[in-house]
Amino acid sequence: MKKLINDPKNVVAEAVAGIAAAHPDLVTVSYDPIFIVRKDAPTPGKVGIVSGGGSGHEPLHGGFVGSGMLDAAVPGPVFTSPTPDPILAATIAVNGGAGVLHIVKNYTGDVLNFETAADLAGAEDIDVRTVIVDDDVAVKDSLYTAGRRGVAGTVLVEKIAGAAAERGDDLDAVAAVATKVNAQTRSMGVALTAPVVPHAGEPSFDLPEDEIEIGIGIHGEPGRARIKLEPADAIVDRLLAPILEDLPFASGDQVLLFVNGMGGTPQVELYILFRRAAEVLAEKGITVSRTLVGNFVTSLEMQGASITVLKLDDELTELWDAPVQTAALRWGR
Amino acid sequence: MKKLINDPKNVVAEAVAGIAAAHPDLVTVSYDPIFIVRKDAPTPGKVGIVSGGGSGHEPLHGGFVGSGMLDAAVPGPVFTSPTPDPILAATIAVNGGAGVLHIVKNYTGDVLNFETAADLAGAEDIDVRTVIVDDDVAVKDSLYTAGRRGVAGTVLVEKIAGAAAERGDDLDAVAAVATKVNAQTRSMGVALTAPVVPHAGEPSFDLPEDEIEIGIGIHGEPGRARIKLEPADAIVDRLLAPILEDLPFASGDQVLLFVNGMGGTPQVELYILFRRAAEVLAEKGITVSRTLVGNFVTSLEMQGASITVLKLDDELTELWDAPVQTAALRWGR
Amino acid sequence: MTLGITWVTDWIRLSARVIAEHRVELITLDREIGDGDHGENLDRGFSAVIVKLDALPADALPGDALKLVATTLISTVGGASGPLVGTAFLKAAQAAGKEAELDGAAIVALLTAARDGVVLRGKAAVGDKTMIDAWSPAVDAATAAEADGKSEPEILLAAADAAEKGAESTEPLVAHKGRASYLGERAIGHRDPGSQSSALMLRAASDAAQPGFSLVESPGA
Amino acid sequence: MTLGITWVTDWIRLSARVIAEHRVELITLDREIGDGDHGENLDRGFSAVIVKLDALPADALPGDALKLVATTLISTVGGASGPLVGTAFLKAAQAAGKEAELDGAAIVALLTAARDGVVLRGKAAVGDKTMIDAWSPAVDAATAAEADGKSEPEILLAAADAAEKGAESTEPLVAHKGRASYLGERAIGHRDPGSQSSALMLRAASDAAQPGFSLVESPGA
Ligand SMILES: Nc1ncnc2c1ncn2[C@@H]1O[C@H](COP(=O)(O)OP(=O)(O)O)[C@@H](O)[C@H]1O
Ligand SMILES: Nc1ncnc2c1ncn2[C@@H]1O[C@H](COP(=O)(O)OP(=O)(O)O)[C@@H](O)[C@H]1O
Ligand SMILES: [Mg+2]
Ligand SMILES: [Mg+2]
Ligand SMILES: [Mg+2]
Ligand SMILES: [Mg+2]
Repeated sequence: MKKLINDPKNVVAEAVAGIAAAHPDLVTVSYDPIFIVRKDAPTPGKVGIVSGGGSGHEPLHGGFVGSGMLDAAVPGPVFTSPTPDPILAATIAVNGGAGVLHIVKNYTGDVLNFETAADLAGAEDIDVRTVIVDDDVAVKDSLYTAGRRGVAGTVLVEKIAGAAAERGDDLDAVAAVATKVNAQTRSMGVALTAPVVPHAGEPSFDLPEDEIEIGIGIHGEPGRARIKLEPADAIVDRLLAPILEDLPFASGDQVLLFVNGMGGTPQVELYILFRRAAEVLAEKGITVSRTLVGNFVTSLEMQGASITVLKLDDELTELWDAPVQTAALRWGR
Repeated sequence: MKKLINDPKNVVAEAVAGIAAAHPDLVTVSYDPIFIVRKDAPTPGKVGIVSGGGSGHEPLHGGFVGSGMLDAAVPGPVFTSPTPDPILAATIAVNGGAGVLHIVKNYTGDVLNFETAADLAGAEDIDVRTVIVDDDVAVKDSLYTAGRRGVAGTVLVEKIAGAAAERGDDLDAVAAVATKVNAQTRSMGVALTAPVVPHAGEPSFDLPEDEIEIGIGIHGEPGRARIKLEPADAIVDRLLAPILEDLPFASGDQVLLFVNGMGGTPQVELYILFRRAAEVLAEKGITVSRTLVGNFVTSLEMQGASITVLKLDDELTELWDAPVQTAALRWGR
Repeated sequence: MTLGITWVTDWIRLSARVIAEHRVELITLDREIGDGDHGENLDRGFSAVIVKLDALPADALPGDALKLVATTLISTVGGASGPLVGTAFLKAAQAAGKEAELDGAAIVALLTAARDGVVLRGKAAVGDKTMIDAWSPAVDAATAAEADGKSEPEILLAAADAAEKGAESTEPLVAHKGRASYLGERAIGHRDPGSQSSALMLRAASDAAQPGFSLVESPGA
Repeated sequence: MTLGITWVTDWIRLSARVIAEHRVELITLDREIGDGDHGENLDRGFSAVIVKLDALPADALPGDALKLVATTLISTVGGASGPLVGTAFLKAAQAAGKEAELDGAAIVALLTAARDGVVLRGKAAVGDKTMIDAWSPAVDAATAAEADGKSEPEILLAAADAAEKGAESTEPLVAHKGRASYLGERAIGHRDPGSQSSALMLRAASDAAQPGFSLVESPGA
């Protein structure tokens, strides 16, 4: 394992210090407990939005702190949910009196730790609402699983909820729009290699030189199925089919198409995937009216990608287009 | 070698098609010959700016086409300079009557092919000026080398020259500011792994599990020296020392600090490097007044990073801050 | 022979040591069907516990020590196991109440409360391939041993043996909770890391209770 | 025995074949001290040349064919070798002029013009570890052979032999031009890929000129 790190125990603290040094115009950082907060937090009267989860998925979530998106991000250790303490501290820091929305990816650890923090925040008279993101169609949502995972769709939920909060929606409304985005978003991913967690020092799973994992998570969990490497177009078809079937997406739909890199895949490859995905959607009469391509929800240096489709309506489109000023997503003014 | 591609011969054409599908608001694409051009090109009366080079460095250059930066990007095959034909075609496409600036990274192939294209454009009465970027301090600029390479500093030259052209500077002035940025920029990089070129199918060089290459290029060339893996802070010190010494940078300087990922390095690591680099500059009395962190000039899936320092003055700072609307760099309006 | 604060602090210190020793094993188990952090998570938590334990007042009760473990784990472990193992210790602390000495019935009550706390938080049942597969048989075995009039060390030994078997029993299962549930059939053949760490902690509880136990040369090491 | 259009087109076709056959070898050489694309670059260029060659009019002159190679390589190869090898063929075409048959002196002039063109574009001298290290000895050997009154096939054979030795001679050198110059001392011990491909092309020129040469069973293959 080769990494550009110092002591593996200091990875998150040092990275957060780097974020503070790199984006002083956008964020302020708390080191004990660790969280990243909008420079001007709290915004009086605005619903605060907090997200978080294990580190190793950057720019998620710290790269999305700023005007029009998150008020705070709480990075746990690599691939490990943060504990309630920093979540509570971040929640207090961003509470501008209009309550706080927790956006939580659906993993047992994240859900339980955010739940505890929300209880503790409630005890301090902060109104907290929680929206769970579970967009990954690779996982069956049944009694016999922990439910679907939250993956790349989280970015879309955070952006759109952030825009709703920024325009002054109240806590119920912001939670409602976040819930709607999650309900209309589906994702699925593929991995060509496994990530290497700094404290583990070896790849999270072993994958032969000619095989890939389909239906991968973002924490180095193996996927749902292991298959032989295929051409990019065939892989896109495999990822898109369950996505489109699940919602279901239909001819005439307007969608946001998001091709997300898992960290170690070159951008040329992401665009090759995007090309095919757009082609398939066009064939089905689905209009790609908004797009996103890049490394937004990563799994350290894992090679791979995920495809996310969000069914848009006028409200979601308007909120997507609204200005956002964060380290990793930025447009408008 | 595992890659999310179809036929290796189609990598560039398919990626460019993906760029067209993903960014229809920003760019238009020509397929024969291949180049990417601003949607509204040419802009009458504005100096056109064209850059290009081998593919595999994305988002360089296609991700920087748009208002406030490049008018066109010409991607060659992976790691191979484009031929004069597409460069000429792009030059013609962006000529709004005020002439065209070619921004060329200093590699023999890039220089020769752009030179031929410039000659051919001259024959068509287009006024072309060329600025060669050579910011890599790993390579000695002497009679006995092809001179310094152009690496991550290219982004800074393209951004600032683009802003100058956008505000209406004439060709001489745009060329002059581009030359100035290059003169005030120094970079150096490190690689932990080698990239795998699609047509080659194996890593560009072999690097043992405990060694790294210092002074790396962006085409999978081995570096200047191979050393044992060190902690991130020690590596930053190694990269920064020759950069600071070379210009030289001195106490009291205002600089832009740019930590660039080579494609396969997780963002946490880039921020760990940034943290240390900012610390070292602060110790030396150098003020980091502008920052950039991320994968901007990559070498496919290579793990590694480079550090770039640009000495700022008021003009350069103002041009850096000016609005830019491209796929990969975006702020202001 | 009832068990008091010495047993509790020995149990905690021994757990910390055993978790540290099995850190890589737990990471490896979690790599196979999870995300490879379980050993790191618990080791981080117990390292923090050990530091805090030194500051425990001399007159602390078993419940105080268990509560300290609970709050420290909750605020340092994170992940799924932080809140779950934390809750186990929190409920155990509540069950211990203000007692200075715990007899067999109290120990059974303590283990039962711990198990029930995890079930309440995590909603897992036996057979879901989680730490409950270690905790539940341990509680059952302890209950039976106590009903049979066994001594406190014997009760804890029965619990530890049952927890170990319980951890083993997760190997052929498909997981229905936690990260391993994403894997479906692919989880079969792998032991659940949380059941393994729970078995280690319950073994530490038993070892620390055996006559003649000394932390310096721990029989579990 | 002068050489005409058949020699030129045989030379080109044989070059294309030999480059394709040595594609991986040239990539490997370039991986070691460059960026691993030289074989791919030239193969892409010569594949395009072969397609265009089929459209060459029946009455084409050597200069026409050489110019076609030049423009096609320039517009399809890219990298450093595209403009350089393209220029070599462009200057060779100009040297061939409107002649239908080339005698020894014309062949020497052609090779000299090619070499000088590369020097003009690339500014490399002998010993800089570039394709010039193949071209220059080839020109010198051809010049000497012609002065000795050797036949055209003999002149080209001398050039090919010298080019091969020249390519070999790059191995112990530090590079002063091109990508390998970034490596400093680390380039020592590796053959320059461009000198190797140039030697292959000059060998093809010679093979195609030998009496009895037929493309179907090429002696160089
Ligand atoms: N709902 C649940 N109920 C009980 N135990 C659970 C539950 N979910 C997960 N676990 C336990 O937690 C263990 C994983 O802990 P850990 O790896 O530290 O957290 P994470 O899964 O967040 O990475 C699993 O092996 C399992 O025993
Ligand atoms: N200035 C130069 N003069 C002559 N030959 C050169 C020069 N620079 C490079 N070359 C030749 O070009 C070869 C590399 O070609 P190629 O790999 O196709 O291009 P690139 O270096 O752009 O990847 C080198 O091996 C060398 O022989
Ligand atoms: Mg975890
Ligand atoms: Mg090249
Ligand atoms: Mg885990
Ligand atoms: Mg090359």
